[in-house]
Amino acid sequence: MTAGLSRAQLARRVADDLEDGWCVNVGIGAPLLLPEQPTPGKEILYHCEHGLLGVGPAPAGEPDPDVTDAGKNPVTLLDGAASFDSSLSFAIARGGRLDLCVLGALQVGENGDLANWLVPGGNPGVGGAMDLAVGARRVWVMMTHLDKRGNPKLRKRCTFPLTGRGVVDRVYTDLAVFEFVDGVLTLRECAPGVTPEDLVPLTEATYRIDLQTRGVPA
Amino acid sequence: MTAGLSRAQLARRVADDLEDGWCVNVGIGAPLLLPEQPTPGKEILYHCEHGLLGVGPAPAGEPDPDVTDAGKNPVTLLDGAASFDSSLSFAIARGGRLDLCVLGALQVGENGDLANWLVPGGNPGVGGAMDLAVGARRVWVMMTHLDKRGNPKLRKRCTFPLTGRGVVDRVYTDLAVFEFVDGVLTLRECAPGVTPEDLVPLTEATYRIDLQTRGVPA
Amino acid sequence: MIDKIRPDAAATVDGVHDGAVVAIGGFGQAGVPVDLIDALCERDVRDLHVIANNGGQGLPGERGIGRLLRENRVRRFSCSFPVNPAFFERYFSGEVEIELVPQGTLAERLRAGGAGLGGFYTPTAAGTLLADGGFVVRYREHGEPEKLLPRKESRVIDGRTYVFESPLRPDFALVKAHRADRYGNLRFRFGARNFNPLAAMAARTTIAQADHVDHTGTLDPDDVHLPGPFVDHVVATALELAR
Amino acid sequence: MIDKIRPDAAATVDGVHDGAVVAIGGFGQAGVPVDLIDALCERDVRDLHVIANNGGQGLPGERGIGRLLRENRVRRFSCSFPVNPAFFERYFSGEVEIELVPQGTLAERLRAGGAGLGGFYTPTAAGTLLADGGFVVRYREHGEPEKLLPRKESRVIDGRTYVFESPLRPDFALVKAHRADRYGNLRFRFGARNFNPLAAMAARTTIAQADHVDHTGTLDPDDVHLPGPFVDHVVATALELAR
Repeated sequence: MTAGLSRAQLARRVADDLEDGWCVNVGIGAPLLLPEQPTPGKEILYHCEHGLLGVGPAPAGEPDPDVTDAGKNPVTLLDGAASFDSSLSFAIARGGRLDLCVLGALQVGENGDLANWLVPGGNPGVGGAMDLAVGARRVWVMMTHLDKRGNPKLRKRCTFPLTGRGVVDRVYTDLAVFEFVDGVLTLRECAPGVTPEDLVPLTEATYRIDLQTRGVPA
Repeated sequence: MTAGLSRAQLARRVADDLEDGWCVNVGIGAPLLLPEQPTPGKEILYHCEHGLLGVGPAPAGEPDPDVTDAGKNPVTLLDGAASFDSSLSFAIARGGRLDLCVLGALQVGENGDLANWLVPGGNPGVGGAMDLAVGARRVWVMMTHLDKRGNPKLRKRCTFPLTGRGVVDRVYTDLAVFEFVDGVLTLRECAPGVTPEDLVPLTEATYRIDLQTRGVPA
Repeated sequence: MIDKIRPDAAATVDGVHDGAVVAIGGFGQAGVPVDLIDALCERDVRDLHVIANNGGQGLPGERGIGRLLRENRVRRFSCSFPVNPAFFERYFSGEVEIELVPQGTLAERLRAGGAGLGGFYTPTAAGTLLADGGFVVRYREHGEPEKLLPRKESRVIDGRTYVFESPLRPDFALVKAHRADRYGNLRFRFGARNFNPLAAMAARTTIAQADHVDHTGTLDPDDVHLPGPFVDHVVATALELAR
Repeated sequence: MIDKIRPDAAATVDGVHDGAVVAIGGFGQAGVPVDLIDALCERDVRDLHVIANNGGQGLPGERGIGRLLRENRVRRFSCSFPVNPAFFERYFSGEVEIELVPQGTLAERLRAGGAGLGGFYTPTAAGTLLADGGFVVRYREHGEPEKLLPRKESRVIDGRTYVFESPLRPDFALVKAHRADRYGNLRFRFGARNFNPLAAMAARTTIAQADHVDHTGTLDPDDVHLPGPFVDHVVATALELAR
């Protein structure tokens, strides 16, 4: 099966669901593509964990070494931007002032558990993911549907060390959109060219199907 | 006995013992007279608990309502001044970055206990005294030797509710200077016209006498 | 588009209900959101649990906390320095309950609430009436103690005694800033900062009055003292409206 | 007279001893005190316990934390994101011990140390390997685990599980500021602020390098991001010296 969204298309798809005025943290990996997406008619304040708010796309000209995203890539500061130290930055997160955080994931459990910081035996590095996962009002995951070896990342239970328990609200993959509805993992949408049947062998987690019709932006 | 220092003379006496470069919190009451004292050759950074550092004497002209000391009196901001919120202000105090705080007192025990926030049955109000008492590197008390009813304020044990236990390092009264030397209350100096014998009936606390000769400034 | 600027103080305090927990910034006269407090009084809100450092003595026209107390809108007052006859009268007659908190602990409890922490240990007040318990929280009508502060949990860490303190999460914060922009970014002036950023962080809904409200421009990112996500509504103070 | 400005970086790090606990500011390339770290390496200091968010990958010339790791000056590394081959190599071969701390917890532990608190409860990491214990703190030479993280104390507060975290009190902090004055008042620039003020607050002795050091004037009080009492020594970075 070759259908499915590219990374940029996935970012576009997630950006489409953001709401005007939201304060949104973007974690390392694919979520860092979000500030690159235009959101006409909606003003989004992007938050970077180390202490920046109001972050925009990569600069057209000379990058400023003091203005980077959480992945250390050069970005820009937009209207309304603010800078602060890392303790205030995580106060914003744990204190419930983030409307959303978008994180990458290694695995998501059908119980909403998130694993995104350690492949057993691999190189450890947790960053701010655990703070964001427990603090933000909503946690959306943006990930490939399968891992590099072709294993499903949506699992009955995560087998990798957890980032947070029962924290995930939605999962956007290259193949589909899932949402936890009253705690139950629910398939909401398939990517263009993908059918619910296609997902069955690619998804270990149990889920309900309750599709919402909405156009995927071009 | 009519000898003894006025409030201004007492402030002068305390100011004389400050060391160049010290960061000094001044509590409400008599300690607020300290920033009025010139300290030639010594630069003192006065800290006010609500969030100011580098406070100087009352302004000659129009007062600025946003620049007050802990007693809400108008002051000025000197070179090197900084403003910050109250949590950072008390981080300076509890974090050990105050070289000294100077507090008023109702009673001081011979064990170094300090009582300065409540006369039993009276109006309560603790302010920042408890934080300052436990946090500053040194705690000096500035008080009258006797209370309004003529009772000694230097006691065997405080009878009023405590501000902090064993926190006092020195006591400057209108009649004498005491210091805790290896935990033992020690008379260091008598005010002009006061003899050690004069102090005996005016002091309930037990103390050693180990006078240091130093001139009291005019 | 993000625009937190509201036309008048009344529009900002509209949601504050009877019985709400309200944190209010200010120290002495500096940084007290007097216009917001006036608006609250005009809405006739009652039974408030007010969290504020001072009793509000000395403000011109006895505005500020003093007005809330005088008009009997406060059932519980969390503070460090409630010095104001309007308070003491009501405290000793049992009309108002007090939670007396050392100033640094009050600041830190608000910050802990704002930072989503579950509590912290502070050396402040260890071995005193405010930690060992017994302080009179509420009197009966006739001046006998009705409710005493219970003993607080304490713990010895590295040989020193610390007291456990819990976070404060007020329903609302009323704060005063010097400058604000439409994102709710705030900047304070000198000693008027004090508890304002902390109250704003702690509250579920934060209402700010500012001397200067920039409707089009924004603050420089490095000049922001408190970022917009902690602020829900901004109104210009009478000062600016008058110009 | 207060004057914390020192002539060169070497003069500021003179007191840092072998085995010291050193907190270092910076996130990625932003706000890393590279000149101070170079001065430390030139003093040949060893066996450091370094507290810093990142592993220091990507700095030009592999300066910063990467240099300390590469030159084997670190025995223990407290961090959230140690991504750097120079670190992982030494971690898996048992040369360096890790204390892996979620980023927000690391920030808060430094702040708690600086604020004189005894510890705090955070919801972060509850129910994970970093709180329940078992994470490998140190390997043996041959790649078997030698030391595991013990289970952390936790507590249910209002129905939610929180983990107890203790304050960090490093011997020294190395920080990078944008502007500094002779009082040690610091101002940072955009994302270069990050852990710098927190490291400075926490340490017993704080050493700052600044791009712009004002020898005569001072910062405006409201422009100070970190007040001077938290800073002991200030030196101009090579940037300024070069001009």
